Amino acid sequence: MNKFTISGSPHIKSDESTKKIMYGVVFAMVPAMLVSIYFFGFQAIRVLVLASIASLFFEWVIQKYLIKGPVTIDDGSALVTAILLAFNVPSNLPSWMIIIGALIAIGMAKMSFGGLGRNIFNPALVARVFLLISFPVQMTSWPKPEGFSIGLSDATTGATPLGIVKEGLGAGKTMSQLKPEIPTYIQDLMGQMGGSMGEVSAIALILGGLYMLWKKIITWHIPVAMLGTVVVFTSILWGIDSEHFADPVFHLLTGGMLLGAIFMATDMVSSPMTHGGQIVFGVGIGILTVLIRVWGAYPEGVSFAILLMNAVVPLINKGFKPKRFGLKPAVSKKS
Amino acid sequence: MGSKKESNFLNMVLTLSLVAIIAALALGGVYVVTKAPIALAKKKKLEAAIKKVLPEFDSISTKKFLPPGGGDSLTFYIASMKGKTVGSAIKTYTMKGFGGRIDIMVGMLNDGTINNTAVLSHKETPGLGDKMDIKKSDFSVQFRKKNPSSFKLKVTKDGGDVDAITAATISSRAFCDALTRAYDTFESQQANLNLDNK
Amino acid sequence: MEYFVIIIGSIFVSNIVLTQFLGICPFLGVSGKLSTSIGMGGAVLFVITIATMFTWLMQHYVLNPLGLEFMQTIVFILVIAALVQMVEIILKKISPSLFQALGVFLPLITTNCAVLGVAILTVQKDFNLLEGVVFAMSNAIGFTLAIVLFAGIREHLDIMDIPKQMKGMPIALLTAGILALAFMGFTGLV
Amino acid sequence: MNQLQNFTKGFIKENPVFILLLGMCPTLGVTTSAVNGLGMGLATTFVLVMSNLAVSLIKDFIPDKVRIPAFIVIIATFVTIVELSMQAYTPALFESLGLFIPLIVVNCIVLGRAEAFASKNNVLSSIIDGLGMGLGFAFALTLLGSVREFLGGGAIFGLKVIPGDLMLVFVLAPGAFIVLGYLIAIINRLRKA
Repeated sequence: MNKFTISGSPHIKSDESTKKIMYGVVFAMVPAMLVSIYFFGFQAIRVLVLASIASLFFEWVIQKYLIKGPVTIDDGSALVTAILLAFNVPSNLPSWMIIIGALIAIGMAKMSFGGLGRNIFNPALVARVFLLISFPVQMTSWPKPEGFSIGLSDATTGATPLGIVKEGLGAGKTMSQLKPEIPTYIQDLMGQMGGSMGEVSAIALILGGLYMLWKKIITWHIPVAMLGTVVVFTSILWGIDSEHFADPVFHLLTGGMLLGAIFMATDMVSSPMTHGGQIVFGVGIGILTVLIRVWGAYPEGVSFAILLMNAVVPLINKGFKPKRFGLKPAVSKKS
Repeated sequence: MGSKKESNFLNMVLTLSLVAIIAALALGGVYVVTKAPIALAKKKKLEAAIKKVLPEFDSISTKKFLPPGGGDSLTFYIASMKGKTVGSAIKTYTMKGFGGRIDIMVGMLNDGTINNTAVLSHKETPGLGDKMDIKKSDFSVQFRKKNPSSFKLKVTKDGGDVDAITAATISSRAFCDALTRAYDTFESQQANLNLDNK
Repeated sequence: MEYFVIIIGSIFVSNIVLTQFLGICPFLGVSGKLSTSIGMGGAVLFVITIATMFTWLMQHYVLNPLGLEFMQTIVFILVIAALVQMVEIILKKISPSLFQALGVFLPLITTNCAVLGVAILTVQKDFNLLEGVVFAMSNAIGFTLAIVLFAGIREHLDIMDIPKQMKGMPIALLTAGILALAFMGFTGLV
Repeated sequence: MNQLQNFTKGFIKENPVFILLLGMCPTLGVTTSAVNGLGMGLATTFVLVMSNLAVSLIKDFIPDKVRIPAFIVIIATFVTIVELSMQAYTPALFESLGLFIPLIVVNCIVLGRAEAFASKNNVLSSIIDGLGMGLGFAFALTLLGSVREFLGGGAIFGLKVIPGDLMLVFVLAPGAFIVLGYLIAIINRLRKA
């Protein structure tokens, strides 16, 4: 084993820098957290707390008793996964399902691969897709954001804007007929729309993204490539037929688009190493997202698209590896 | 014995032919033996589906009609009791299922009222779309004794009278589509069905 | 449009490996390295297309007219086995370079259930000859896509420190599972 | 090796699925329920035993060069016999196993045992080997089917243990890979202990 000379991304040199980055991400998620608590009330706190406790607990148990290695639950990575998981589910999801989600994210998607830095797929997204396919009813009953409430009783539920458009177009309606049913762009920006906890407010997410850019936790390449592709692709469709395709602004502001572009596609473990690779990665996510949103059976495609492109990352990294002088472009000179 | 046969050309051809002949004979034998039971099993399945969707009958005649909207022809099993028609079991289909084609047997009384339905084959998602099967949920019960002339074969979301399966609107729509195809064909072929309407 | 549905459907929506579970053995066995997986994909593409063509002709011009449909399995496997042999011999003569690239994979293909599976599915789905060939090629492309993606991931996993209980087959299966999860996003695309 | 060891090796020590990692397509494809897994396992067992028997009987008459084609014909014959019989007598199971019944013919276990064992051993040993391997395969498929059926629908062998659906993903394609992956990991660990 020459694991000391070759290792996958990210090339983290010390625990301290991991910690700094991870807690930076947590801090960047605070605005979105506050918005979700404001709109979904006590339920949002329940989901956030439960996801965090469960994720940290599973990480601790697995590191201590199954892998029998050092316990690193204080490096913040499990907390980031937990908050992202909470952001990706409806606020009224039953507690036991949140715990299952945490087990899948930490136990299956992260620890089975050996822990932080080795996972191929974004843990929170694996858990989200797992939950979506396992519990389709509960994962698609979105409580309406109605301002802070202390109650734990079921809030009224409604569809997400994407769901309304997909259903409506599927039933043969046109975009102008659907206009009154979907929220205005101002509401999208603030967060007054049905959806997963963390994805509702565009402003809060953008604030977090700007903070991470400023702190150099992320670079602009992936989000800009991804969002740019979505804008171009949907503009073309919208330009061809504005009655049967939603406009680009709608696509940008609704669903998990911004949450995915800013916080999940940029996850440095499961994204490409070079900037060139990151742009290819972002463009791929953008194209797949629009394909699934417009023609697929699921109204939202961001999480599927990111997972699919996660699988392509090893190939992208190969293609964009800085070539060493004199090395033939042969493919199989490993091990 | 003990040592293997040499691999010369004659040997190889002979052995292979012999093996092939024995295999063919064995297969032919098994085919003859199982032919009748296989036909019976298929007939039983079809009969069970027809029985499920229609009132009691003693004889059946089969006819095929093209649906007015185009597409493959539908098979009508027109059932009668003591010389009087009691209804038709229509083998209908839809291509609009989540997993593609769905085949459904619909029993229609002489006035077009749906007596009962039975899903013959589908590839819908387990736990969601497969709830159209009576074994999985009561979804299909709502169609019993409803006449499509007054009961709109559309899900409530599209302005119809059908309560869709939770989180499986596509499958529910497909189910309605298959039933509509059967009903439309039934209506358009009234003259050729020779039903005892009175 | 018809062909478009067949192509997208077989490559993405019901990917032969990740949703139909055909060709799992080479998918897990030959996906250790990127170069071999590409070679395997090419060989499968080649054989599946020819095999489907021949078995389709057998079915429609020999088995159906003679009422021998029940002999389908035995006839198809013999056609495939013979074809693989022939392809091997012909390739060796005509194109030694192609033979070098695909040769080692050819014997493995006889027992690749994707080949027999696609041949049978083509008959079951009532495709005409051209549709059948398009269907076969798309499935082979779907197979290649899955195995190449997977080989990339496995080369990457090789240099990772995987927990020892998960090393080898378990982590490969788990990765395939998550990949299958991601492919579910394509549901309903056509 | 005595016959008892010969019989039991297929269950644990050389289990075709968990240890030898053969026959993965039907293993993943049909195990949406315990009954399907068991049905597929038994069908494969029949083919294994019969083809092992036939191969060991005629092994001395077959020239080496046409060995494999002859084996394939023999196996395909028994597969077709299973196909026809299931269609006649267990039509429901035949339908739910679908494509994977004819595909027994390309199951590496069957040809593998014919080539590696039956063509070198006497009739009795070959039958016992086929039986042991087949039942080991059936055991693995039933176990996998039970786990998936339970996690996915809260039932075992069709009997509801927990009301309602559990995690649907386990009866779908991804669940097959995930459950088998973890089962093999657990078995690897148990073997080392």
